[in-house]
Amino acid sequence: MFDKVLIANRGEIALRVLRACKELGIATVAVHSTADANAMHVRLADESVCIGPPASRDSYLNIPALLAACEITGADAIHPGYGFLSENARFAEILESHGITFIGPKSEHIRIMGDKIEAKRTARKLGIPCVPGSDGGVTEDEEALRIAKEIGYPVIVKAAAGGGGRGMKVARTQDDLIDALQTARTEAKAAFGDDAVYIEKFLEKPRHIEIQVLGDGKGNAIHLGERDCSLQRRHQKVWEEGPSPALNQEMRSKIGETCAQAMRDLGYLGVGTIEFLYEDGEFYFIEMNTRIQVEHPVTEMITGIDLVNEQIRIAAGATLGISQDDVKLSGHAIECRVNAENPATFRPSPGKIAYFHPPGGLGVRVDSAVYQGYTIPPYYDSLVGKLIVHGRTRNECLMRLRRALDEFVVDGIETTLPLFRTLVRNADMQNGQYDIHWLEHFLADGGMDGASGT
Amino acid sequence: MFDKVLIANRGEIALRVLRACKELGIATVAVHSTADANAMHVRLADESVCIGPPASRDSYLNIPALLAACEITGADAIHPGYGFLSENARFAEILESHGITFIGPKSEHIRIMGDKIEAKRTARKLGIPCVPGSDGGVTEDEEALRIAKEIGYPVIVKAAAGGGGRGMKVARTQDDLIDALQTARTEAKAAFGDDAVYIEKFLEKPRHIEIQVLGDGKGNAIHLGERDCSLQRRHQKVWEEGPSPALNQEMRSKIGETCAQAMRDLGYLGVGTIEFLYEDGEFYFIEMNTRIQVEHPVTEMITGIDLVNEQIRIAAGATLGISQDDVKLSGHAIECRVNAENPATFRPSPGKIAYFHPPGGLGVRVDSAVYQGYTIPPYYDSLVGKLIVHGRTRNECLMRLRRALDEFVVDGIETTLPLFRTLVRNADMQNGQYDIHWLEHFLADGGMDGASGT
Amino acid sequence: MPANDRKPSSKAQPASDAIDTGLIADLAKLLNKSDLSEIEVQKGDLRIKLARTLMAAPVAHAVHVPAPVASAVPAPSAAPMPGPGTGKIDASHPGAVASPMVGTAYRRPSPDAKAFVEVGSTVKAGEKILLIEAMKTFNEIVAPRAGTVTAVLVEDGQPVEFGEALIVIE
Amino acid sequence: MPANDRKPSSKAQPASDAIDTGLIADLAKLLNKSDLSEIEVQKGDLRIKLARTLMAAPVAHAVHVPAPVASAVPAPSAAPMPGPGTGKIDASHPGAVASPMVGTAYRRPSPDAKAFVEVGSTVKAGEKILLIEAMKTFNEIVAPRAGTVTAVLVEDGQPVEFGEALIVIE
Repeated sequence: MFDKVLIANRGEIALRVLRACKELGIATVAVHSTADANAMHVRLADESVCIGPPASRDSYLNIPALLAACEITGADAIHPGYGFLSENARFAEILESHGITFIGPKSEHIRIMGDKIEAKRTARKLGIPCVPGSDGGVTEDEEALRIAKEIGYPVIVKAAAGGGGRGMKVARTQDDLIDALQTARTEAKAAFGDDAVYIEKFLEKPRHIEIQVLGDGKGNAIHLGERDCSLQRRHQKVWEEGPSPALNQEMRSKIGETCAQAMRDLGYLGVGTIEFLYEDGEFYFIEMNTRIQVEHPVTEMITGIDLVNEQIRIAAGATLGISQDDVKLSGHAIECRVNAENPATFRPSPGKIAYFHPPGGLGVRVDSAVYQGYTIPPYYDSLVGKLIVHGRTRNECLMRLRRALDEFVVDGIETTLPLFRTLVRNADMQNGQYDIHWLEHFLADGGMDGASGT
Repeated sequence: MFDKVLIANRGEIALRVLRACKELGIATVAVHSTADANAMHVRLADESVCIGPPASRDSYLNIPALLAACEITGADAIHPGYGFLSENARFAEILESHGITFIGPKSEHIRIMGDKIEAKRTARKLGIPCVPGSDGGVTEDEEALRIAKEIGYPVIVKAAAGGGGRGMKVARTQDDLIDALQTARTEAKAAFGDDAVYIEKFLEKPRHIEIQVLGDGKGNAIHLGERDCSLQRRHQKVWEEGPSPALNQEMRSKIGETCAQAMRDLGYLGVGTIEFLYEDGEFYFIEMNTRIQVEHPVTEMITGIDLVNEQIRIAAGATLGISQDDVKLSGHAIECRVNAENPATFRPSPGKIAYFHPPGGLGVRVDSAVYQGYTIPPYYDSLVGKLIVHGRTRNECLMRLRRALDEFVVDGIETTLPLFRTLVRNADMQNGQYDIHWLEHFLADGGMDGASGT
Repeated sequence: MPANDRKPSSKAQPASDAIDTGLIADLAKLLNKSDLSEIEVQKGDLRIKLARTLMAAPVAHAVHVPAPVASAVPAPSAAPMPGPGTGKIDASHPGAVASPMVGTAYRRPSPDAKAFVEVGSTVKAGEKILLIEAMKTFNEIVAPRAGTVTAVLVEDGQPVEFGEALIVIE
Repeated sequence: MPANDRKPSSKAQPASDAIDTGLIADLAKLLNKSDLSEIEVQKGDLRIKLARTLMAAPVAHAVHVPAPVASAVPAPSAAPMPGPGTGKIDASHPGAVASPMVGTAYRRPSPDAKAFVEVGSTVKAGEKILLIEAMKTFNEIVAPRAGTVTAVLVEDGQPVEFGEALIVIE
């Protein structure tokens, strides 16, 4: 096991990692920018080192400074948290060459999954379901019609050279498709000077469902069920829950086992998340995140497994001690990302927290690095904390979430707490009937108009 | 189900009940003394009624005021919490005669278990193990020797008319016993004018182990494992944990099933706790508490069952929905009672809380009704809050407790947090090697000398 | 200040010569725990004065204490408790008669009778002014002193809390 | 207390003749620990009054932010980070040269060489004053302006943080 871990991150995830280290009896080094000198994890760490000015590129992304901090403190491993350097393959390699353990996957796996095309190719090779379509450009209408028939309508025609929505057409029938091909080719030619197009299945109201995996790099790997992160705004997850209201046990086991087997074949090491779009009973690979995720507590609450603890132990060379049969999903969990933002306009609201009172009691967990008197700096993300609630059933979880949200007090800044108080009382949310577009529509329809953040 | 529950209590248990009601969708009425107008549960309740001045006898123990509060608010049930009127059989009867449901057992069971002699007689009849001894006065040495041989040494000889330790002698051998009988008889004669004595098994280093039971009053009852509450000071529990470090699965099932069967035979309704002294593999009944207990969260954390929720549902007439096979103990939980007291002298320290920052993260639960700026009144108990920590193993639980205690900040008053920070680092506690005398000895030996409460 | 009396007289000699910081510490604790702004103690030639400026901070905190968000926990449509502080006059008013119990207030002995008192009525000490019903029992509330009724703060049949102001007699 | 030493035999009249600074210190401690704004003590011809202006609450709160309890989280026996604020001079000093990086500071080009600068040295802008090693690389730290070295705040081989004061040039 490591003697001393340097935490190359900030905010709630730095505190999360610090807690895991303390519980493993590992000494901790907090590194921080000048803006974070008063952060809670800095105060709680055994040692702290200021590594640079507020700008992330000069501090939290500053690899030489992190290495120097390891050197002067004698840390033998770095936990990168999420964001920052957590999916930087070069950083993992540099650490390796300096004899410092990167608490994360092998650098080759970070690199593969960081490249969209390579990731998809690898996923397909490993038997992970991807969006079906033509494997390359389609020139003949006949071929297009055959492919569309194979994958089923609706399909989307995209310019092979395209991007930004130009040269993209949705076709719901054969007749549509003939038109769409022509229009797309014309637009593609005009926009990119190349009329090659390809065809893919079009998903109208997909959900975002992701599978949590855990492997030891020695061929052992398991899945820990899914998280449903369909509630998004501008591709940012807002509310995550598990199990998904849309899956049954059979579907869960099937996609889970597919992912676990893929990780066994890959020899994957550490925690990872395989993200899918899901529609009409089918999964479509989006990408794989090769790090701990913001929403990992949802999985911890329903499996009872401490993911950061496992991540550290495996990085230190331990063999996976949990078999697939040991993983029992119990009850339901929901996570709300409470941000320092206006709950209607989402305008950031950094500043000093005048009063902070988190909710408590049975089934309530708060992962937050703020405290009363703390000032949220304007340089980084706006996450105030995560409220995670567990119940024996989804309904109990929703009722508990409601009472916990009503107890939560954050004064001095605006937060998105009012958004969640509204969502937990919404019939669609209560019924689990939402897709990745639901929140944007809800907000566009004035769902939060006039709400204030206090 | 009830429409509106009046919570006839204060402090953290009032908040605990309020949370359970909110999660069940039941409206709440908080009643309070003038000293508790600013209490958290008063602020969070749907309605509140001031029922009297600070003195408990005029407010929280004032039955006419509670009935009047039910009348004017239309509450159809009262939850008594613990302490106050929770084990008052007459109160339960009065409520019944007013058509208000008492959320607790049938009044006859409260009455039986509230009478020491009747409780023991009932326990014995139900097959619950009691301290073995002569069933009445012993006059012949020969009979005394026979009984002592039967129950095993050491035994204690007590004056039948006695009390306060006078006329009590411990005998470890046959020879001891002859002497002890003579001395005890002489002392008893001198002290009480009656030389009748009786003999009981003497426990030298017992643990306090209690079994949580739950019945629906219709003959269904289960047990939810045990809590070890051996860490006590002046008969007040300080640290409670479950499962007990002293029991194995076989012993747990055996005593648990004995208790569950007894509750089935009794037709017991609601939550209850059967308390035992435990030594050398044997259990000895002390008493039964016919209410929710302070340390109930320990059981909730290892079973995943919300005891207050079940208590309310059963009081409303529901049938027990959990079978004994559904009860699976998972991991380990420890509760620390954080009091507003000096951690070395235990002198109460009421007053204003200048800063309050509870710990968070995985496996950490805080049940507390205080908040920053709240003033702990001097009229009631000194409980600031309960820190309950869960881990997959006892060791993980201890490590997590350590880090949670280190995060916990309460300023402005003295608290017993430093006591727990010391205990969690103590080898005996870590090894689970403590009996009901351990803490008193630890303190007498200067274990906390010089500690301050901040 | 009785605080000084705690010193046994046999020790009075040294105590009066030295400045007893323990006593001051006790007084300071007392002051901090209380709402006082000043404590002054004088005994013989010894005089101790403690003061503090009460800041607005505690008041500000009162705003921030955990409370249900208005939109999140809808108040019951017909909250039976007006509660102290919602009316303009509360029990701290010098002429206020506070309710000695929880119950339902009645202003007249029977539905058709006229009210015991109205604003402007002159009352003698001990005169009936209200009834409070609790558990089917009517409890007489009498004037604690003679005077004129300047305000009646309860409606007929209104639920009242312990300590709630009922009537003002001045 | 020299004042007392002059009268070793006279125990009868100490407090009134001497100004008991220990007492004042105790009172000051008391005042700081409490919410008090003023303490006044009078004994015979001795009168002590302590006062302070209570600042806005947030200042007081700064003391209370979550931090590990000293006894609970033992500081590493040889904490490599002195950290800003532990020395008397920090980077806010107008003449301070702050470290531009994390690393290990060296005062001389090689173990046997003499130091680049000492207190009292006169330096030109751009003149080498220190080396900071990070990742086996020695980075030259040069004087940002001309002046006289009035303090050297780092030892040879001492780890330094970003922004930590290294040397003062005035």
